Amino acid sequence: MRLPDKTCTMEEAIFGIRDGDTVMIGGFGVPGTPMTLIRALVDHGARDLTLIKNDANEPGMGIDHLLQSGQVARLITTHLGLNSHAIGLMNSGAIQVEFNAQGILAERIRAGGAGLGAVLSDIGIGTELAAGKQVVEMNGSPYLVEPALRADVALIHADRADLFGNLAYVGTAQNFNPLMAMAARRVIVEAEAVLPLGGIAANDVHTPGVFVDHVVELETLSKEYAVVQR
Amino acid sequence: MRLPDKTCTMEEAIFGIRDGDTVMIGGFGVPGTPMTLIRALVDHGARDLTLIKNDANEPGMGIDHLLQSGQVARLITTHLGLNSHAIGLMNSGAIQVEFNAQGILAERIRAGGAGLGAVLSDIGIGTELAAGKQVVEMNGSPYLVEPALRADVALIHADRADLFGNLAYVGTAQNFNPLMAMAARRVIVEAEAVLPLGGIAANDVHTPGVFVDHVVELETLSKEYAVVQR
Amino acid sequence: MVARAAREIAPGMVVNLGIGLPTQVVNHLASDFPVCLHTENGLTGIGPAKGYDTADRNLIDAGGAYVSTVPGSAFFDSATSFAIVRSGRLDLTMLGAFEVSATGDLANWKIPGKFSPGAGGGIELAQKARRVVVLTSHMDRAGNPKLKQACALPLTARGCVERIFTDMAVIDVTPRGFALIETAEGISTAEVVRATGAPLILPDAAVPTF
Amino acid sequence: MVARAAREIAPGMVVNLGIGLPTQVVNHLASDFPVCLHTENGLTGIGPAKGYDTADRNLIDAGGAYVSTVPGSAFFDSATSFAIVRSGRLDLTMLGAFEVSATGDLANWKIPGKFSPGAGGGIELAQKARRVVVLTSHMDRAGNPKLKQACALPLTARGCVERIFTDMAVIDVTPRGFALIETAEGISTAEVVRATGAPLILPDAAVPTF
Repeated sequence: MRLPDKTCTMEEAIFGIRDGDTVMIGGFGVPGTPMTLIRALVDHGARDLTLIKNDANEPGMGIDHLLQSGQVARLITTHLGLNSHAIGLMNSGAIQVEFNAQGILAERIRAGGAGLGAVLSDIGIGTELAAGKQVVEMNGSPYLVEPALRADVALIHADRADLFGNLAYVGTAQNFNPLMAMAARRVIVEAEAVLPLGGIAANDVHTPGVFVDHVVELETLSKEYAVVQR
Repeated sequence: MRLPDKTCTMEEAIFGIRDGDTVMIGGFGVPGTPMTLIRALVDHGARDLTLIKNDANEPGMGIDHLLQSGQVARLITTHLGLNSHAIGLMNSGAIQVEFNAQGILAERIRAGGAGLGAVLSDIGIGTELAAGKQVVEMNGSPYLVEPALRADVALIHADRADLFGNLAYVGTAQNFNPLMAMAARRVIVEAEAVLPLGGIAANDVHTPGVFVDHVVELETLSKEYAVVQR
Repeated sequence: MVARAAREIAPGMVVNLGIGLPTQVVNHLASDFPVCLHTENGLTGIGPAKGYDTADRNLIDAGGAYVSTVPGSAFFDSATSFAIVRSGRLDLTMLGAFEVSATGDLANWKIPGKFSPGAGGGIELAQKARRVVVLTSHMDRAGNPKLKQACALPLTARGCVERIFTDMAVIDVTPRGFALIETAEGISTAEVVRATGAPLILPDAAVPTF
Repeated sequence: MVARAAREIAPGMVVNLGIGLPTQVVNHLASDFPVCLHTENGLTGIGPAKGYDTADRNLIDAGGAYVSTVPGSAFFDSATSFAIVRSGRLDLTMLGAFEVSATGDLANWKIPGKFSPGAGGGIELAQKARRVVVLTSHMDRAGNPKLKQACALPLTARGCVERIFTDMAVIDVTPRGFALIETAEGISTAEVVRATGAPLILPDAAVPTF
């Protein structure tokens, strides 16, 4: 037995994203944001997208390109504080925004990736974040039902991938990537390096390749990946 | 800032386990089973324990010592197939056994470690495993409420620990250890090697040390850790 | 029958082979066949079995057998392992059976009063793998059919089984019940019909053998 | 006040310092002080801040500032990061505030119609850290008290705040309401009472200063 090869070109990877798709995009700030896959999705042009991403990056960077190009109908996120452009689109009604507590967004995505229906949590009970949510009593205490999130596509940034799609991340670039890499029907990875099978030791794999469908090696790292001077 | 040192002796680590405690114990078969901590718990003598463990090991090995010594009142598990002694105790009513689907046991423990109330799952719907479980309707479909599990103490086996309690596992010895290491009020680790701070690279840590309370270095590996010839 | 079942594995699949007969399927895969074998105790990329003399004490499959890795193997915890199963990343699982019903119900974990060691990971494999096939003897030790109109034993999962490989035949579970696909060399259709505890849909043409 | 707040950190604690004023607390900890700093984007063991010239592009805190590691740091994903918070492994968090009520309610994430960028990780920090303290100016820019009988703004979490550090005072939230613990050097008790929007329980003895 040998493990299958999942490497492909950027065009093959991004092909097949459709208008109306739900797209998970890794990253917390710059680290872990798949800047190149995002640019490819802009070039691809799919519209009416629902994005699931921790934050909206900053104006002129990351998913802001998708907001600028008008491809986004809806954004499920935790915080837009660094992107005034995104807040403007939200306030004008040009995009619909759903805010989640950050760890609850993480758990909803993970639940999708784990084939669960939902998690029950007490986070936000007694605040406006609980408004409209289904409540379940368990042992006499109320819990909010936080439904699992799945996506049609996940765009993932990894430090290293092997041919099978085993992934390793570095630093705080991990964040939502390992969770989203479990939770989409099709998982597309951009990796700073693609290694032969065995190039990532079995004990050091962060995301097992079984979750991954396509691996694209980054030839260059654009300026967007670099340290941001504010 | 420096990270605190959590190393201690076996006696200090095991001290304070009480009659009636719920104790999670890592391992799937031999790999990852904290054989030395289990022996220390036998010597300690706490009784009326509820154990949470994937399996009951084999007769004369691992948690079978705690069953033999009569310290166990209740066992939450997935499979006892390799321990006829445990099955005998169950059938005679000497211990109470609760079976869980294996991945659901994993998720219930993880939910405890993640501070959630429960997960909703469709596993076992339409079978006798669903009997007596709370059902929640979500988007017109029924889900079983699988309540989070937490414990007073978790006994964990790691390949390596650093002084702060960051852990790394090898091979299939990972199994339930990383989950249980999140889900107990007091987490006790036996490690085959204890390294200085920084001895496990930050990107290679499987269990962050914040979850861990006590680290004990194993001086020798008893015969129970070795390859089992059947 | 094990060799025949091995042909069920298509290139590129992620496969979990249950304890017992299914484990032997691996012996019928070529060394360069592109497949990812999963074991629920936390490994993708199972390599050949190991003897006691060369075994790694930390490297077993879910049945407790000593195994090896291949280039590109990955280890993970039990939550991740079943996330693979429940989220639909398992293309195929091969399981043993006590009983299979004509609607694809599977009973393979409990015989009340006799055998109840717990279901382990079997429930999730049966319920969530994209394709569930069963490898089993056609009849139990007492000579009773294992393929029945309805299961008498507690179910592992409902309506999950798509195909059954036995020592006598390959049988599909269809919307109209069991359908005979192939017979073992030397076994007649009539013998399979007699050994099956529910009606069997027969093909119009001759039945292929394996 | 930041230096005073830093004394709130006991040896061995796991601490999350919120964005803004709390981040500065780290500058008042000795280099050998035993503490574990957590940031919710996936790091335990935050080291000193980094300038742009020496920064690692993959190493930021939750506020987007470039940071470093210490020996024993660990990286993890966002689910694990909030598992630490929600399961009670965070001994202390220091947060900013728009308003704090006399019952410990905290509002720090939304001003309807004006400011609503989302709560990020703030809800879980406020609701689940074992001890929540607030660092804030005593009054807002318009000169209105931030410490009030009840919050007017949407809440981050109810009854979570135990202690408040301001430029004027250290105030505890007690079952009977706000209690003055210390005043800043040069600030009188009367001034604190006037600047606080709810009754203030005064100590019987002289009020210590910081």
